[in-house]
Amino acid sequence: MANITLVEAVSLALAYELEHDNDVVVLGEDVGINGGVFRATSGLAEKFGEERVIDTPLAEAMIAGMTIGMATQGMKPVAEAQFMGFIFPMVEHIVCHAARFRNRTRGRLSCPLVIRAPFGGGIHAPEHHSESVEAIFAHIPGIRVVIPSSPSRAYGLLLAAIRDPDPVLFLEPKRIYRLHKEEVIDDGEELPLDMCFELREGTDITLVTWGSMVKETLEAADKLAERGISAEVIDVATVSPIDMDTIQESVKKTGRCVIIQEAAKSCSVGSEIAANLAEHGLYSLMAPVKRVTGYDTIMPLFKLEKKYMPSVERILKAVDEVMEVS
Amino acid sequence: MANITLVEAVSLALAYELEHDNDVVVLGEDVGINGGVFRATSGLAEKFGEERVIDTPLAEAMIAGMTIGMATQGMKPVAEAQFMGFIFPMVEHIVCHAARFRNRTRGRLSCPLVIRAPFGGGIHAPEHHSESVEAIFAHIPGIRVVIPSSPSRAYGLLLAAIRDPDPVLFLEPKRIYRLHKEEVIDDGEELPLDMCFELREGTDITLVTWGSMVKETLEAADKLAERGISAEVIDVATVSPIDMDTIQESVKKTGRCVIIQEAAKSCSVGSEIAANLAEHGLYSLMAPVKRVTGYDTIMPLFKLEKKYMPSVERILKAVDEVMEVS
Amino acid sequence: MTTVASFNVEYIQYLSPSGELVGDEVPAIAKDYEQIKSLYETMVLTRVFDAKAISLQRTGKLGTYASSLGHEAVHVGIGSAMKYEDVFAPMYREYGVQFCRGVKMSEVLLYWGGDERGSDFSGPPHDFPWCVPIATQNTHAAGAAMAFKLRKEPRCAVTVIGDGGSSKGDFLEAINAASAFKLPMVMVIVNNGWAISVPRAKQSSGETLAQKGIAGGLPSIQVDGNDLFAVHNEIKKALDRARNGGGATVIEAITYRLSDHTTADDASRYRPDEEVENAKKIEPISRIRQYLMNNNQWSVQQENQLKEQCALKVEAAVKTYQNTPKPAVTDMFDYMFAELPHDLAEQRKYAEELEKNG
Amino acid sequence: MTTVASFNVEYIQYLSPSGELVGDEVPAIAKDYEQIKSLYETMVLTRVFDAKAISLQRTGKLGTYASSLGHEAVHVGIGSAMKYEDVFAPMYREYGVQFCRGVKMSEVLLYWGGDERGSDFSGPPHDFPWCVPIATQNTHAAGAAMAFKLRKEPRCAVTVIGDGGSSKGDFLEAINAASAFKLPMVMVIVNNGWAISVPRAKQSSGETLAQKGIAGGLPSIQVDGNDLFAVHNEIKKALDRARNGGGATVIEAITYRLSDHTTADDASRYRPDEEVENAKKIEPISRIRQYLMNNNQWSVQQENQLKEQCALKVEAAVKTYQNTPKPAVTDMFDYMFAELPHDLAEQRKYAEELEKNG
Ligand SMILES: Cc1ncc(C[n+]2csc(CCOP(=O)(O)OP(=O)(O)O)c2C)c(N)n1
Ligand SMILES: Cc1ncc(C[n+]2csc(CCOP(=O)(O)OP(=O)(O)O)c2C)c(N)n1
Ligand SMILES: [Mg+2]
Ligand SMILES: [Mg+2]
Repeated sequence: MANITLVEAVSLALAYELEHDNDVVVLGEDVGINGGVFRATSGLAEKFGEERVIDTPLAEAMIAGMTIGMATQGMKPVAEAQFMGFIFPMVEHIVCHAARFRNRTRGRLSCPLVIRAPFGGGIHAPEHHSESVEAIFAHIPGIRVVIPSSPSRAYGLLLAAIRDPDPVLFLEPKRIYRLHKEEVIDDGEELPLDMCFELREGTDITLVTWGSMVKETLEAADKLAERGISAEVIDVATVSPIDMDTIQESVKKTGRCVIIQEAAKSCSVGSEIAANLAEHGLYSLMAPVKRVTGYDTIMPLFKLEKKYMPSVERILKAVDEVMEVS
Repeated sequence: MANITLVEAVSLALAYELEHDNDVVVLGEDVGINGGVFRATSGLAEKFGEERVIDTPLAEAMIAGMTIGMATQGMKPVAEAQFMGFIFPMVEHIVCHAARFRNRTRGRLSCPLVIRAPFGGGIHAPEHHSESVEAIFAHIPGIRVVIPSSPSRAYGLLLAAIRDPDPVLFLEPKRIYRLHKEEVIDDGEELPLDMCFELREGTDITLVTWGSMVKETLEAADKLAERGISAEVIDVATVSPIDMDTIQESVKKTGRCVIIQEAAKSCSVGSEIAANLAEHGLYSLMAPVKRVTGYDTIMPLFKLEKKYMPSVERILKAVDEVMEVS
Repeated sequence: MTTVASFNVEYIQYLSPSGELVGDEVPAIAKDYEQIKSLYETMVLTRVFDAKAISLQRTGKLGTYASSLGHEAVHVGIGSAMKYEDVFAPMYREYGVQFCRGVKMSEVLLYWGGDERGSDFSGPPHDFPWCVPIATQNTHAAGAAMAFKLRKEPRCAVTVIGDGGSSKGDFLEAINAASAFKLPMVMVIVNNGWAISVPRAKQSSGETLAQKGIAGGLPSIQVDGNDLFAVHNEIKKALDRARNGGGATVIEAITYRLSDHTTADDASRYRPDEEVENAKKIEPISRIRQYLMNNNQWSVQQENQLKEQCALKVEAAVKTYQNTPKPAVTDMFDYMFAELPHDLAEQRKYAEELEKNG
Repeated sequence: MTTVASFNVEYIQYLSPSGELVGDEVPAIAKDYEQIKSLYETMVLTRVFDAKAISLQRTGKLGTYASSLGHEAVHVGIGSAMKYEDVFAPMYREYGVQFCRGVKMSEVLLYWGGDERGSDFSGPPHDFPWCVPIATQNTHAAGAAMAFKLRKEPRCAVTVIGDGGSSKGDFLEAINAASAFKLPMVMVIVNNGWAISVPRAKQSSGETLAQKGIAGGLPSIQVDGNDLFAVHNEIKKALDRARNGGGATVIEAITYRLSDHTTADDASRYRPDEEVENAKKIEPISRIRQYLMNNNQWSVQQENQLKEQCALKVEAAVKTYQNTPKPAVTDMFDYMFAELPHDLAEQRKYAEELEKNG
């Protein structure tokens, strides 16, 4: 039992699986002796050796392609994209192969692999280090997309991702990598890959979010509580597949829904959730759905990044608008 | 004035711009003497020479990167991705550069380029030749995504795309490349890049679609008319940015909406349209929105592709469900 | 100015177009007539199959098909040099390799007939299926080779790429990976002169394509790809080296695409007839037959028998293909994940009901 | 077996670490003391700037910054060999090149200070801005070179890549493009030994990185990247050749990253101190000073004056940077498209009102 941060929980889960499953290897740029640029693989190369924790040449398509090749031959590789902004050279391999080998070969070959990537803004990073493009992958059939938002969920979901017989994109909200510590029991217990987490019960409105925006959303819920508004907060966690049942149930109860995401608005995960409500939750809705999102602009360099990202204030404003309707 | 097919309209627009603007060049795999695998560039190399219509080595990232490089230096390149299934190696360049140079340099450099790609299924093509992943690009800020669905719209929209000072992804619905002929006046008149086309007026329900699904949707509208149901049919045409005003107006009138797309369902263009209705059209809606889409599965090889793609029957079934509600 | 590195690219040919041994060295295979005959039979079978597949396509009984006409020596040369436990990562036209490895003709037809079950084939279960996104198979092969290396298994990955595909980053990154990790791997560039309508000369002004391997410091050679002996022998040497920890090799096999790119292509639009006529004169099958005949190992009668047998086998394969029951609609869903997620289960149900009522 | 192609990689150095001319050939620049002095001044300015930028970052006045310490000869060597009308496609640390081309220090600071306006810089308006996605700049340069070639302009594209980046497909595809289209282009591999924590040896087991150019049949050489004369002279030669239709060149410049990768990195985690100490002994600035002094072209007094001038210039740049007014919220929207689409206009309005009321 240890009090650890989200990024430490990532390391812990990796260490657990490296220890218990010889087929697991970790690979990527700087994941070895440097322990990853965020220290997510810190200490692993020392402990498990350079054949289990592999520094690769700088070539993301190659990393993805080799990861797939290894996975089809029975290994369980966990690759790292150093930042989500550098995942794009992997897209062809993820879309055309990782997501397809099982289907293409009618189950003969499969891709039990994980691609990890830190994502999101808010840490004053340089260009291309703050992207949130989970929607691109959530649109792609055949790959799971998982986003933890606390140390214990990071631990349990990453274990499940590694053990899952199919490819999982595991996106780590780097802004909250070290936000707070939580007790995590290193018992190898995994969490389900197809379930929302209800972080807070409420009756007046449902706030749906994931990743680092869970922080602002919970803060907004606190503020709302002060004003007598009871907000239910749902961490989607598995943005593909989305556990819409839990969200629909909640909206049935509250009649109102605000969706909060850092990513750009159009054709996003938030769009899917809102669309689903328009299809299946229309009679629950007492007010229009609202989305609080990043703008449909390029994530700005850091002087303006705070203006881009949804704030507590923006969430409250949206809630106010939705609550006004009766 | 000529009676031509959609793919001929593409050639015609390319020829027009090659003729009238020396900065325009066409490049890609097999676009030269072969005239493209669908003959979209047929005759252009002969007419304009190999320096204007350029066969490239087989490397899509290179094609995209060079296209961007040329565009920043004042040319207006029109690149071809041979099939949308092969656009993935271009994604890094499209997302990180084509979409960003203007913003990144505060207007100093820009990317007046077009990337054309035939897309969609239904032609009994091999694996990876039938993808519809417009949503990936519609999610990306900084790039327009345009999809014509008739010869005259192909001509006018492609001209506009080439002349537009910003990057445009121009997706050609190959299943209807040769579906029917239309009179197209080769007068260099462009069509707007931010407007839906209302293909059919109606009062009972709004059918929203784009690309080759316009065919099935119009057929469904005919069938509905026989049954006394008056369907308005909207061709979105510019899936980024989407002209939501026209769609909202229509739904305000009809109170009902079915969205039809060939692409997979989750986090798609259809999701965005439905989400927008949940946000801004709730009070217009007399029934839940319905999406008729490809499944969230891999586009199957051709023995099953028809089962994957929305059919007239599926559209009618959805309309029936929506009309039932009163 | 000091020279810090020097490289040569050698060209290897043992058997001339007229079926004569050339050069001083005689590879072991040249004296193993039983093996030659067996490989010759596979080459002929591949060609008979190919012609049949094209005619099936022309009569609407098959989808687009990529012919292997003219590639029989490269393909059978590779397939015959590999061991079962090695892994093969193909592009889309290497039936000759696959027939050597146990893939059935009916499975090839199923694949091009638009049925995923073709890729659940009878070849080694670890072999990769056909790969359409060009060059991606090369890093998959590197990954497989990495798995073998990490598990200390004496296995190799063999992969192919076309002259066109050799321009794509994935191939070049795979060379680099093979170099960086010293992978047990053989990469064969099947240079057949054309990438659909784009001639080899437009892909690169490099003297050879083999020299792309020099980028990673890999042994890089050219072979006459219409010479079964050269292909078989050099692949075998490269595999032996790889199996013994010597790392990867790049082999450019020079051959010619005697057919259209696929049945959807019309090469006469862009390719001079004379070029094809000249290429026919150096095609790979007749020189083996000639060699066997020169050495009194083959007769006209045997040749006729073989042709007949091949036709029968191909007919049987076509029958199996045509008698394969249609795939079920639910197949679309059932292989997406090991366990069907909730949302897909709903979509599956909808599709199933649609099918029942439709 | 016939040899069908042969290649050598040569290594070029004119000035030894101790400031002596070595070898038989003496490049023109070695006798042009005025130019040497001017370039030396830029090298020193770059280094003074670099130290200041790091200290700004340490005190919270700048974001993450990528140091150029130790790269001054490569960078100034490139910048001084180029013409204004040529185009430069950098990665992220080539300030020395950019200072030669008119980019201001305050603009570099703006960029790393998190402000897009840094990329709307005073260098040639056709130059590319900093490029973070590794190696993508290489095909942009190829595209620019293609534009020059098509328009028959006597201009060249120059681009750089790191030892790490030389593994990525884009670089390799750019080499191939340069080869296929015979582009007026120079590609410089700045091999500084490390890609963050990954040493050069892990990128490839190839003897050199220059040999990656052989893949495309391009002239490919190695130079001492700490030798200003070698870099300047070889780039100039390559540019002349390119301008005269001779196509592209690949030049590997061997230098050393004396600093951490960026201010976000701690190289002591993975890199032995001795290696850095040894590298300091062959760093690029002192050997030029020594050369000038050996030839009675430079004095201690001049050196002190230069240091002072540099400090003043850097201070002035920092002031300009710090006095730059904040960007407006609406800047996020206003450069997305030449004309703001309807939906973005709405989002802009929302952001603007939020700002007013917030
Ligand atoms: C990434 C990608 N781009 C484009 C295509 C379309 N395409 C299929 S085959 C081919 C030409 C391949 O030529 P080559 O590599 O020489 O192999 P060959 O077909 O001659 O055996 C092209 C462009 C593809 N399949 N994948
Ligand atoms: C495509 C991509 N992948 C990863 C990164 C993260 N990253 C930034 S610099 C760097 C190392 C670059 O090393 P090298 O090419 O040797 O250049 P150097 O920094 O040493 O000058 C990495 C991995 C990136 N910027 N882009
Ligand atoms: Mg070829
Ligand atoms: Mg480096």
